[in-house]
Amino acid sequence: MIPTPLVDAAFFVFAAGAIVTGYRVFRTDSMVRAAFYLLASFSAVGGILVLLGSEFLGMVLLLMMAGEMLIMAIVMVMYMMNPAGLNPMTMVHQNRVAAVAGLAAFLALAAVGLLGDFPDRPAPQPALATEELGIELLGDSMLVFQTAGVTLLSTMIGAVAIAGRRGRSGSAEDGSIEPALQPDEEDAA
Amino acid sequence: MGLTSGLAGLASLRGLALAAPVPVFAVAGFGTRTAVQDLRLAREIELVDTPRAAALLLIAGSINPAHAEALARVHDQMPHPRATVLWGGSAVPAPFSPEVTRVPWGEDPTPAAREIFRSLLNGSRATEPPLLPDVDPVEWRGVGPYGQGGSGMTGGTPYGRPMAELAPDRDGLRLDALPLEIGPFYPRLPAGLVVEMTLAGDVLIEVAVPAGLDRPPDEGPRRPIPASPFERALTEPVRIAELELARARAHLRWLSDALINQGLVALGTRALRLAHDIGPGDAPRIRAFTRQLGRTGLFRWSLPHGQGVGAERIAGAGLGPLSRAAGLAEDVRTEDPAYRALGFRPVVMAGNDVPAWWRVRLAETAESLDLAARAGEADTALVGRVESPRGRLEPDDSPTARALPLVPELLTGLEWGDAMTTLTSLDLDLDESVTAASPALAATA
Amino acid sequence: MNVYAPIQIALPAVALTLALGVYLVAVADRVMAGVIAGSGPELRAAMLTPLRGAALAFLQWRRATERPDAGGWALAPALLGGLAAFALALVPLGPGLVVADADTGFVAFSAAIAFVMIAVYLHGWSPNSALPLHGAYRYGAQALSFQIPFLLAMLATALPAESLSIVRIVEAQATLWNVVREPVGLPLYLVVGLGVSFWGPLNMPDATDLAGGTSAEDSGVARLLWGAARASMLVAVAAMGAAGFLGGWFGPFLPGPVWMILKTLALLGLILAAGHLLARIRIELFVLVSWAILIPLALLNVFVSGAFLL
Amino acid sequence: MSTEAVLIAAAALFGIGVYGALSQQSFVMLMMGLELMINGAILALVVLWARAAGGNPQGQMLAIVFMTVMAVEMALGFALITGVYRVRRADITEKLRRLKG
Repeated sequence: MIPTPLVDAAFFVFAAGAIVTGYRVFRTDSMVRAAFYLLASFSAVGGILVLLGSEFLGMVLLLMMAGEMLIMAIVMVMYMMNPAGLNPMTMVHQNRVAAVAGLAAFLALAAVGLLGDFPDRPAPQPALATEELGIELLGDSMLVFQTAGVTLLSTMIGAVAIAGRRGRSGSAEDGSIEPALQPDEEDAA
Repeated sequence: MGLTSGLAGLASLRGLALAAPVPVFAVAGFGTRTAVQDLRLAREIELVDTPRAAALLLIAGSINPAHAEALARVHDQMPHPRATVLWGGSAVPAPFSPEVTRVPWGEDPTPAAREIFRSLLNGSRATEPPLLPDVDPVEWRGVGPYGQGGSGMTGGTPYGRPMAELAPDRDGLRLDALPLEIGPFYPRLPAGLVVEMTLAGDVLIEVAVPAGLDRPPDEGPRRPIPASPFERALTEPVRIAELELARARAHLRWLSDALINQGLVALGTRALRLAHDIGPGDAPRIRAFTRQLGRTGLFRWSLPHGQGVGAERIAGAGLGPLSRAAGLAEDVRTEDPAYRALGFRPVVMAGNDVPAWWRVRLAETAESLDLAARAGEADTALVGRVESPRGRLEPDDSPTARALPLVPELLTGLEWGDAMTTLTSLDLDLDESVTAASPALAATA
Repeated sequence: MNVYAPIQIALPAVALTLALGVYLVAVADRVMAGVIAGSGPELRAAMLTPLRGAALAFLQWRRATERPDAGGWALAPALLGGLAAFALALVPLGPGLVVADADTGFVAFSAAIAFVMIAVYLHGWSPNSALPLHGAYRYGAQALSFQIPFLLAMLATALPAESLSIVRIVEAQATLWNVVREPVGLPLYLVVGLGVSFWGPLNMPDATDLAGGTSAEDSGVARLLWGAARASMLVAVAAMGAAGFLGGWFGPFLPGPVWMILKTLALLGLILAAGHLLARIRIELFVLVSWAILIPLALLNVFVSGAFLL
Repeated sequence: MSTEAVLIAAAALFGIGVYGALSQQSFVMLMMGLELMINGAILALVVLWARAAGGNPQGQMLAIVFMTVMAVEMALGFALITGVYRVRRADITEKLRRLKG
């Protein structure tokens, strides 16, 4: 087993990394950089999950997020007017309200974490954890697992139907109204 | 580690590096295409695809003066330490220093390249400074709300770079389009060819070839030295055996470049080696090589199918293998009594797409070697026009000049990889076009 | 995660294996290229040239493009090389001879493979130049297409082992190798292996028709490192293939680790030869084949393997 | 690595996510905020599973459900963005004054 001080050090590195990169997501001009910062944040959380003994979840999180963030970067480059962030932009609204809400959420949840009284019943060794999860997935929670699968399938079908050129009801181009684009200066102001 | 051992390590690093093959980015000027291609077989030289990987810039022959600035830009992209070697050619292109090392045409540039490389690494020769001033394409400093040259979110030219324009993609979305110009020194294209394109994602939605690419260089020879047998055949009878061997070699040289474009670098080098090795009667070797190429999956998954122009569109254009792959039996050789006496029949196929172009050329390579073996001492009987490896060549008209206008319609709508494959499969040769248009040649005919 | 080897032994061991592997790949690739090109193996030159080229790379200066993302550009080769090292650390050389026997070794390996596309995208995006960027998007399309067939092909090896641990997957092949048990698995895995190390017919991001693609703007040490990272990915893929499909350390007469190395070398040879003898596949065709043929094939493979276990 | 420390890290991630989801104009950036919130939730869930629930496998099961939610949110989000862009050519929330097509 890895000695505890090493685990502690790793946790602090991962936690600081997750929070800093998570914050950087909203503080960078380039969309691709934002996606990569978010991926870094997820990777750090994946690392913490592994430290906590939930190896399977940590690795699955990494596996999932790598693909997801690549798609996210591509989607942003596709649709953003200024994906490289060449022109400085502040694409935020209600900044103050949002900051207060974010801080309030943090304080409330942290208070719960600090003040809450959680039972001290540690989980078993990782090997057992993975095995137990497998048995749970295909045993008692089979219904949940299958529901998740069906949900994903219907999501796939729904997403294709929404995004496709031939939309849910006929061609997406028919009968659509294109809004007048506001002058760009107004957006930046 | 002490200072001495550190220095010794550095010295041995240098010693090792000195023996490395010289990474050369070669630029083929007028009439030097085959000589530059042959550098791929030189053991001492490694031809690289990008100036970023090169230590030496080798400029062979004379460059179209319109491309001098592009050449300087290639030079400035090379990492230090770097140097330029001029091989043949009479004029030094404008921004280059006249003191550039020269190697006379006809001499092997390898020893000179090795020597310069050695002195560069030794430090006895200074690396070359950039040729172009470091300026932004557009003035932007101090413009706009943040002094970044832009305005708003998508306006202006932030940092001197124009923002992307929108263009419809093939899925009906309006997304950013990327204007891009490749050439005149893109490693996969014949030297001097420039293609201007607009990319929507990986699809070429607009393609243009600028005019004036086949302008002869201001100075220096107007015709390749030595003149190709095809060019001589325009004015005088030439041995059929020589002409057909030259045709087979030209096809193999094209094949070498085209195979490298498909990722088959080793087999491309093999094709180039074959171009040197083969003689009359070697048709079985070519057929065996063709079978080996079939096993690479080239025709099955690498070449785009069904991407040709209509047969009626190129009827009468005399585009050689392209015409014959479209089912048109166009071949100047059928008009030549000497060829008819040999029982020559052109290779005609009905695919009219890139794989068919390849198959026709490969079959013609073998056929030419057969003809060369059968022809004995026979000379051509037709003077004034000749079937070059690319089609009907006349004193004032070349197949490349006729094929260039087809490029935009052939490439528009293709994915980048397919477009590059189609472009290399056309076997364009601007030198031939320059020579044909050269007044000196027209006068002698 | 059970760590068998202490970190001060494990790190150098993995690094040394990778360095040797990268050198071996460079030499073998040159020898094969020489033989196929018709200039003969030229063994001496093949052994020295990679070292000489590497030395030269250290003497050449790095050159930046205009306004690149310098951090991302520097990170990309390190990330790719690190992923290769991570993947290699999961592969057992013999019974008990493994750096990290993760209980979820299979998922960890898959995560590493998924991160390869991040490394390649970063490498192509960060130089701020058209050809590398094109290579990056190409790899996005390519990698997203082969992820699912890859996962399914690997998944079928975990079924007979009843575990996600690579060591257990090898142990389950004591009597019957997976290559026999599920004949579709290894070819599927090799297709993806070529894609992960973007080698030969599946080298789309760094293709010759893009003049080097994502590495077109690399110079000096950066170019060297990217090449080394690619080669180490190839080594890791071959090693994992040997463990997952060719029975790992099992084999008669010779000791286990020797078998493991021999099998890895055999797979490496196969991949390198494919790189020289197969033409690059068209990206559109590859995407189509991945979604329409490889996924059903891989699913069938899983079903058949499952049916045998019942 | 105490349970409290992990919970505070999770709360911080969630808070940043709330800030991002509320303040960002761009659809995709908004989704990034949502993702960060789920990220924090998964972290809190797993630490409670590991430390307080005695390793009840249903804890991990719940995390898997969270990840499914994340995947669904991404897929539908991207599909909606594509659909909206196709029709309205809008990529920020302010440009959508009406949600009807």
